[in-house]
Amino acid sequence: MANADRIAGSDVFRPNLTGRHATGRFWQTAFLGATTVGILGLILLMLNIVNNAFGLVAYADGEDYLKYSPIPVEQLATSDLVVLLTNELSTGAINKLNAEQPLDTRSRSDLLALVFERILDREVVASSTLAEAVFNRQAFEADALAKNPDARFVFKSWVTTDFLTVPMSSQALFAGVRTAILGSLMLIGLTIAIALPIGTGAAIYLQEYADKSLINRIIETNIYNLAGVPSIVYGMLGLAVFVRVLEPLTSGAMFGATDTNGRTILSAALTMALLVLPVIIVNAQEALKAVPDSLRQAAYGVGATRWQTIWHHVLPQAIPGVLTGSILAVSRAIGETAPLIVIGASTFITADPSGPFSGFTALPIQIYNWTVQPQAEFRNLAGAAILVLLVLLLTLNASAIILRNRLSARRAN
Amino acid sequence: MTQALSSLPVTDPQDRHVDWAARLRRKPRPVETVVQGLLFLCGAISILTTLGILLVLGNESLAFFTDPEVNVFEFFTGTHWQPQTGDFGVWPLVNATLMTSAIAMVVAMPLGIFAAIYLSEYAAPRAKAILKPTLEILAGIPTVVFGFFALTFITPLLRSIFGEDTVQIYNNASAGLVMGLMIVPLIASMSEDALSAVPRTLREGAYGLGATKLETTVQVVLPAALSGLVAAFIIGVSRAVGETMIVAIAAGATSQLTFNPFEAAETITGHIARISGGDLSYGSLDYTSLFALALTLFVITLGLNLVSRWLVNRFREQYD
Amino acid sequence: MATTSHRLHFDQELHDLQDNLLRMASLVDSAIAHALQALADQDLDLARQIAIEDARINEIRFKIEEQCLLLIAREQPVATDLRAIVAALNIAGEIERMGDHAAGIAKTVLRMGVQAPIMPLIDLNRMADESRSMLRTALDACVKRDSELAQSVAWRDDVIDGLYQDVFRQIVGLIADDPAITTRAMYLLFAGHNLERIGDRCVNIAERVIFINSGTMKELSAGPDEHL
Amino acid sequence: MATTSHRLHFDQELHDLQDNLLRMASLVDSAIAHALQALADQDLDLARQIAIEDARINEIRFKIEEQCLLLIAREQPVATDLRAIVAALNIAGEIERMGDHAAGIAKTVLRMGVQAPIMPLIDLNRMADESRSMLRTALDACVKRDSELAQSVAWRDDVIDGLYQDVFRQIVGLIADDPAITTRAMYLLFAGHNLERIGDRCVNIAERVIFINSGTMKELSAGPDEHL
Amino acid sequence: MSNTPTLQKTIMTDSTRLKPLTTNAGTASEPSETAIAANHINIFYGAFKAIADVSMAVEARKITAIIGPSGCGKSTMLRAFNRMNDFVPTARVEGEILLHGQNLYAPGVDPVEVRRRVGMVFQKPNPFPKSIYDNIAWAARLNGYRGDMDKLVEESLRAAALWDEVKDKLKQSGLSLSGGQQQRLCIARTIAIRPEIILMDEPCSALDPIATIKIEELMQELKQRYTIIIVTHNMQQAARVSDRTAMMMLTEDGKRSGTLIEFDDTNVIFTRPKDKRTEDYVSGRFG
Amino acid sequence: MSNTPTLQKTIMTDSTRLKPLTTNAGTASEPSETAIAANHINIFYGAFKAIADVSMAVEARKITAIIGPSGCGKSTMLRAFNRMNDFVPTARVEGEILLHGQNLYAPGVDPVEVRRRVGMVFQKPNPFPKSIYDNIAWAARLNGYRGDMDKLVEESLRAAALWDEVKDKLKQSGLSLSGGQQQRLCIARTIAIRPEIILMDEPCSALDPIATIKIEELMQELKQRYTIIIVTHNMQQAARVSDRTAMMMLTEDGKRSGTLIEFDDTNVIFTRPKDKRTEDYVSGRFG
Ligand SMILES: Nc1ncnc2c1ncn2[C@@H]1O[C@H](COP(=O)(O)OP(=O)(O)OP(=O)(O)O)[C@@H](O)[C@H]1O
Ligand SMILES: Nc1ncnc2c1ncn2[C@@H]1O[C@H](COP(=O)(O)OP(=O)(O)OP(=O)(O)O)[C@@H](O)[C@H]1O
Ligand SMILES: [Mg+2]
Ligand SMILES: [Mg+2]
Ligand SMILES: O=P([O-])([O-])[O-]
Repeated sequence: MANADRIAGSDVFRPNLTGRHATGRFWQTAFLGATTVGILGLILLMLNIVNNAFGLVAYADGEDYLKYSPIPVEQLATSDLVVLLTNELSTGAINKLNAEQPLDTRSRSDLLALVFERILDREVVASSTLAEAVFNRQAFEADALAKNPDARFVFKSWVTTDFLTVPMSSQALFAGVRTAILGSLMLIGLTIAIALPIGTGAAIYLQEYADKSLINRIIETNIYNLAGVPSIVYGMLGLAVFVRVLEPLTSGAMFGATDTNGRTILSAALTMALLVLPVIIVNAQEALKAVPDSLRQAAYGVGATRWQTIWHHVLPQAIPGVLTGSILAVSRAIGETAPLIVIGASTFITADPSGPFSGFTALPIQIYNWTVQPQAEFRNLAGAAILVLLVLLLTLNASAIILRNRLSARRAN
Repeated sequence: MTQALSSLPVTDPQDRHVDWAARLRRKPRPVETVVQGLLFLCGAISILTTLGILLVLGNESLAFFTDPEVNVFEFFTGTHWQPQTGDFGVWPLVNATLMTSAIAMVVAMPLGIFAAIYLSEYAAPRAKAILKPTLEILAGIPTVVFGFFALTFITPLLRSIFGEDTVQIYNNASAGLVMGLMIVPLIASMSEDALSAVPRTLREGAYGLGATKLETTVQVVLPAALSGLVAAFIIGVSRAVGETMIVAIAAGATSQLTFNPFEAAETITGHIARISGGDLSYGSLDYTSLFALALTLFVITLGLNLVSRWLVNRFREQYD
Repeated sequence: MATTSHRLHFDQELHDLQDNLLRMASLVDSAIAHALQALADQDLDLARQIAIEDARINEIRFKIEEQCLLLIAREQPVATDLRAIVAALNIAGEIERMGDHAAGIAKTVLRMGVQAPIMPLIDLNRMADESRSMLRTALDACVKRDSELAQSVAWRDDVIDGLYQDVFRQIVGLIADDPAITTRAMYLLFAGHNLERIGDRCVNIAERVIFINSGTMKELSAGPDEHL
Repeated sequence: MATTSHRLHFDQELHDLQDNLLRMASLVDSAIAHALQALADQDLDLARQIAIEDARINEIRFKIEEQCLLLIAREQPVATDLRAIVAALNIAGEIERMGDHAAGIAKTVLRMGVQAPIMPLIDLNRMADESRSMLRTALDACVKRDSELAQSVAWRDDVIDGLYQDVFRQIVGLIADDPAITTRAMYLLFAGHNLERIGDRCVNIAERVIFINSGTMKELSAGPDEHL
Repeated sequence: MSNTPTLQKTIMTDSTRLKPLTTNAGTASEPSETAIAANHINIFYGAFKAIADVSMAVEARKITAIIGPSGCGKSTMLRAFNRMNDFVPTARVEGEILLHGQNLYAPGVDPVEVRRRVGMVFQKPNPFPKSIYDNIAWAARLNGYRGDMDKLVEESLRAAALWDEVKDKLKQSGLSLSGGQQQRLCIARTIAIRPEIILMDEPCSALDPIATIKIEELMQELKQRYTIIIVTHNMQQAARVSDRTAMMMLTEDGKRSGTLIEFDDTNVIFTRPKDKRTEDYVSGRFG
Repeated sequence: MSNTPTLQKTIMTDSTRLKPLTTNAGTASEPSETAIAANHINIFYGAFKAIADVSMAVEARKITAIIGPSGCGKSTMLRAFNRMNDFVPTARVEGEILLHGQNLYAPGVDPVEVRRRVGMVFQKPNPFPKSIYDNIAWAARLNGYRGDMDKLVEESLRAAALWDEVKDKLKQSGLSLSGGQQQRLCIARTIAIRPEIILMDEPCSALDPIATIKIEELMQELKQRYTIIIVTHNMQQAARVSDRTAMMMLTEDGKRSGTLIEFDDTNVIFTRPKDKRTEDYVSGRFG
């Protein structure tokens, strides 16, 4: 500033702009750094999952294939595989398999898997991560061969269509997540069905009807606090109430089901519903709060009743917010593990869940179980299952966003 | 205009035959009553939930504490938790819980707030439009995934840095660090909301007085958003304390009172998850002890929530 | 005011104000005519009628003043609107005083009673005709916001002044001839003076019209008492 | 205006406006005094001086009008403030016309030239004194917003009117005695007429003062031309 | 310009009747009909008395403005006329509001019905997020309108001086309009349910001067058929549009309740108010 | 009352000089000093030209009002004077703003320093959520103020006519004040860093009439030391407070850029504007 000294009184100020700008730049870097660390964490996490979901597998058969077939079983025709299985497995086992799906209608890969698993007793010798497979292949192969000189090596993607469509197995090579996916989907569907209407209703009550009476204030505070209660505590509640006390209802005994105890999808869904309810209510309340009061006044001012006002104006305005808030809350439930562990979701189950009263497993439970297994191949399975879970989650979130955009687009005109 | 106006019928106030009292009389509206009742029931369910939690936890805890094998005093002061041997001292579990939470907050708080500041004050709109959802994706990732990450990445990393002898396979440090990473987006998101909620006019006021961006941010915007930041912190702590899967996977299954983060030590939540995951018979001491632990957890998190709410209200009063 | 105005209501009121000015002027116009007629015919009834009429004119003047006051208080006029209202205030005052002048002539008639005039009223009638015409033109200029028309009014005042000078000289002559008629002659002189003043006031109105348009007051005449 | 006002700035301006009115009145006051003096002493220089002074008074009048216009345009006055400003507009007009009357007398002096007066000016001087006093009282009432004081001004106008009647009769008598002085006598009569009109205008000012206070115009005199 | 009467023409006409100012409220001589009347109204928020003993008879087919300093209870008073205060849980009204002799606060009176008869236009334009058409049709339908809806919509929009601007886009959202248009839409919506009285709480305070003048012009049209009560902070607006003005102020007894201190023709209030406080307020002086 | 000059007294005094109206801007004869000047300013938001070729020389120690219809670029123009537009990423300024001959938009000029010299008061009062004391002390300290802080705070508050109202509660939050007090606090805060020019963007539009008049009175005080530029929607306000008025309007070439159409003494603008559009605008007519 050329004529700065002309300004009266400016001599009492020494702005030191250079220093201040330098400090500013330093801290800006720090802020950017923190953000980068956060993003980096996410990237590492993803890489780690991918790293585990793919890799080299060393496997060996417990039985030599030559005992059953002159050529490697992989080269057998589909019909030969059926014959092989029928011959080698016990009648009971064959009947059970046929009950699930008749052998002759099964796909070739399905049959091959059965042969490997049941007849050849194929097992993993060692399993590597993607990084190992790429950067450290020799060492890995040497290690594996040291364990089992018959080991054969294959590069495997642990996420395959088989992985998605076959049920659970104790053999890592043949394990799939179909039951877990179905369990998760049913659980989440039921949870939405229970929690969404109740949550929205409660939010409407609190936002539109409740005066400042004691009971309403208690409800509000209570909901806020419930939102902060750890999920495992809900698990305990579910265990004590839904699994034990309400067993006749949740096991389906009241409706004639006989084969299960209280550890059913219904129990889990009820628990999950209670868990997400406070969040849904708070979200829905926010959505309702965002509807300007002027809109209500407008409706009242032309002689509308309270419910007419809510139903015709407030809810349509709030519904995109309510729905997205709810779906996001519920989609979080799809990853919730602790309460399911507590109420005792089965960890090993091969049968698809058949309805609300059946026992079930869920994706996060599978992941947890595989993660805590000491063998490396189960980590690979966990990685694959995580990928599936994340995709499911992303789908739910994306659908929530699409839904919101659709609804708000419709509302705009 | 006048033309149109006069063609529009209006209630004729001159009409002496109208019974105005009847016209204005209240009409019954059954729908209104029924709907309101139903909605109230929905709201009341939350009360039932709390009552349920209190009843269940209280009831079973009572059974636990009245068991001849258990000593309430020992529960709150004991330094050994060994159900098999009848040792029910909660401190090892609480200690591990606090340690993992503390590590988590040390990671999450600066990272979260710094990231929030960057997003809200510095990032160009386009960068923010990408970064914020990315962080929110991180917040939406199930905790079991973080547990997996802790066990399969952070633990090996720590071990390769500090040596396999120092760092056990299961350890609190790994669990805490990952928990911190998990909480970063939560805190960043909540803090960013709080910062963004500070009216633009306040920033303009500061700039208008010749403040630099940093001065505006740190000395004007941050204090104005303080209530939100504190709330974010406390919610973060509460989340860490109640977090189960990461510790269940990465922190280990040995309950021991240790202050070494590289050792395994089971947390409250981890213990509940591990024990309840197995087969246990209803009514056994193992079973009821879990409820006593859950009650402890519930009280801690409830306390944190109440404090956060109180703080938020207090600050809001001061600044509104 | 030719724009598409968004203050229709206000414009309507300005218009009403103008109408009221015109009505008032029209009353004064006939009052002058009647006054001269009464003077010519020694019509005492007509003269009395004019006095009554004058009271009404005064009343209208205060009504218009009140209208202006209300318009200022309620509509916060600025610029041309404000000048037009302030001008209306002034113009109403001028017209009212013209009415007083007509009434003054009428009173002269009453004072003189039924006596034959001491001289023919030719010049006085010409003064009256001229001043009435000036009044109409001035109001016309006002309605049309026509500065040139207003300017022309000012020039015409010279005619009246000239006539008045003639009347003055004539009367002095008459008195010199016959001092007995002094009082009556002076009454006639006052009638002339009144008409001269009416002309001056028309010039004042014209000045206000130019003021409305230009925003500045410009004196078109050197003042009313130039010839006294 | 005795309240703690929150429009100090505006009040200051109203005050300035009042001051300007007072200044203008004070100029007119001395103009009247000088006019009578010039008449008595046949002081042509003084008479010319008054004419020059009158131009200044006219100027001030338009300045005050502009002030009023600005105040209305800029401050949106209502109620008493507005009435005071509109009254100021009117009062400035009245004072200006008083100045004209004083100038009228001065012109009479110039027309008559250095001739001895045809009669003693006692009555005219009394009229002048009375009208000057009325002017002061009227302005005082205006400043003090004192309706009673204003009322008293109106009553005093009768004194002036009475004096004017006397002057009129005296002059008619003088002309009857000596028709040769008719012209000069008429000039004197016009001087009296001017003073009489000054009195009327003081009454008008008084009316405005009452208007400021009460909000309604009440005519305190039956009009200026009662005696013509 | 060409049809402006000039002196020449005027002189021809006999009528020398003074044209009254159209803003002039009916003079006292004209018998005035009361549309709605407050009778010793007290309004409380909890223990706080916001309105103390206000009585006022609002004349039919006139615009009545309520003015007064902030917080003196103008909005509270206005909302008492159609029981909008019912939505404030702590609010309590004592005294009577009489509409056709019926006390709106009598037990058994349906506030929903009251609000239909006494419509309201708010400070911020608040059209429903529906089409322009539905904004008007909704309320009419709600109140059981059985006639030709298209006609009603058109008439209401015409009455609100909005028809020409929107007739080609009735299906567009009401929110797509400008602020001033939105406010006129809200007025149209209110008109559509045929109230007798229209309450307006600072209807122009969110609008720019152009839109404000349009709404003011509209009000002048509307008062031919409706009784309008308007609350405004803007004294100039009250002066411009209203026929009658109610001046409210806080009592000076330390309780700070709002009370009516002067209620008269707007002409009187703005040129010669009787109360010193009114004078101070309208001339921008206080205290 | 007692010291009001009466005629008697006045006549005694010799001076018959006309008292000028104090609102009167300096007459043309008085040499005027330019405090800040815009020189062929164009402002763009992206490709949209919001301001087209505006030049205006703002006189020192005068109040300059910028008026004009909504959206004509008043705020944009005002914010150009202290580079507040820097915060709008799409905004771009062409032309010069000269402060003591120095172009504020020249490369190398530090906008932070510019904003200290050209202070700003905003539409909504925006005190910092700090104590009243710190609201003022903060910026002064930031800018390296070396003097007695208590004194500076007191002086600034006095200058903003707020001292008496807050002197006993300097430690209270600035947010605890009323709207009008908050706005005066913001003015005090600006004064404290001794700017030469104070920009005000509709500083009273969020305030009630009483608070508005107080701020207006304050501005009259301040102009003895500061140059003030105020944007206002309220024509009456511009008329009341300003010495000079700049009338802006959209160009009629379809591009809808804002431009300066008349810039003159406020007296002239409100009694005899030269431009027909100004006349229409100030008298509430448009079109
Ligand atoms: N819902 C409410 N609860 C409690 N007090 C209230 C409520 N609404 C208004 N008040 C109080 O009642 C008094 C009158 O308020 P009201 O809004 O009627 O005033 P107003 O004259 O309309 O003011 P403004 O001009 O600011 O709109 C105020 O003291 C206000 O604080
Ligand atoms: N940040 C921005 N980005 C893009 N365009 C803008 C921005 N700010 C303003 N404009 C546009 O620039 C033009 C001028 O806006 P500005 O806010 O300066 O007008 P204004 O005269 O202050 O209006 P108002 O009286 O409503 O405050 C408008 O057309 C506006 O839409
Ligand atoms: Mg209000
Ligand atoms: Mg703006
Ligand atoms: O009313 P005057 O003729 O004396 O000006």
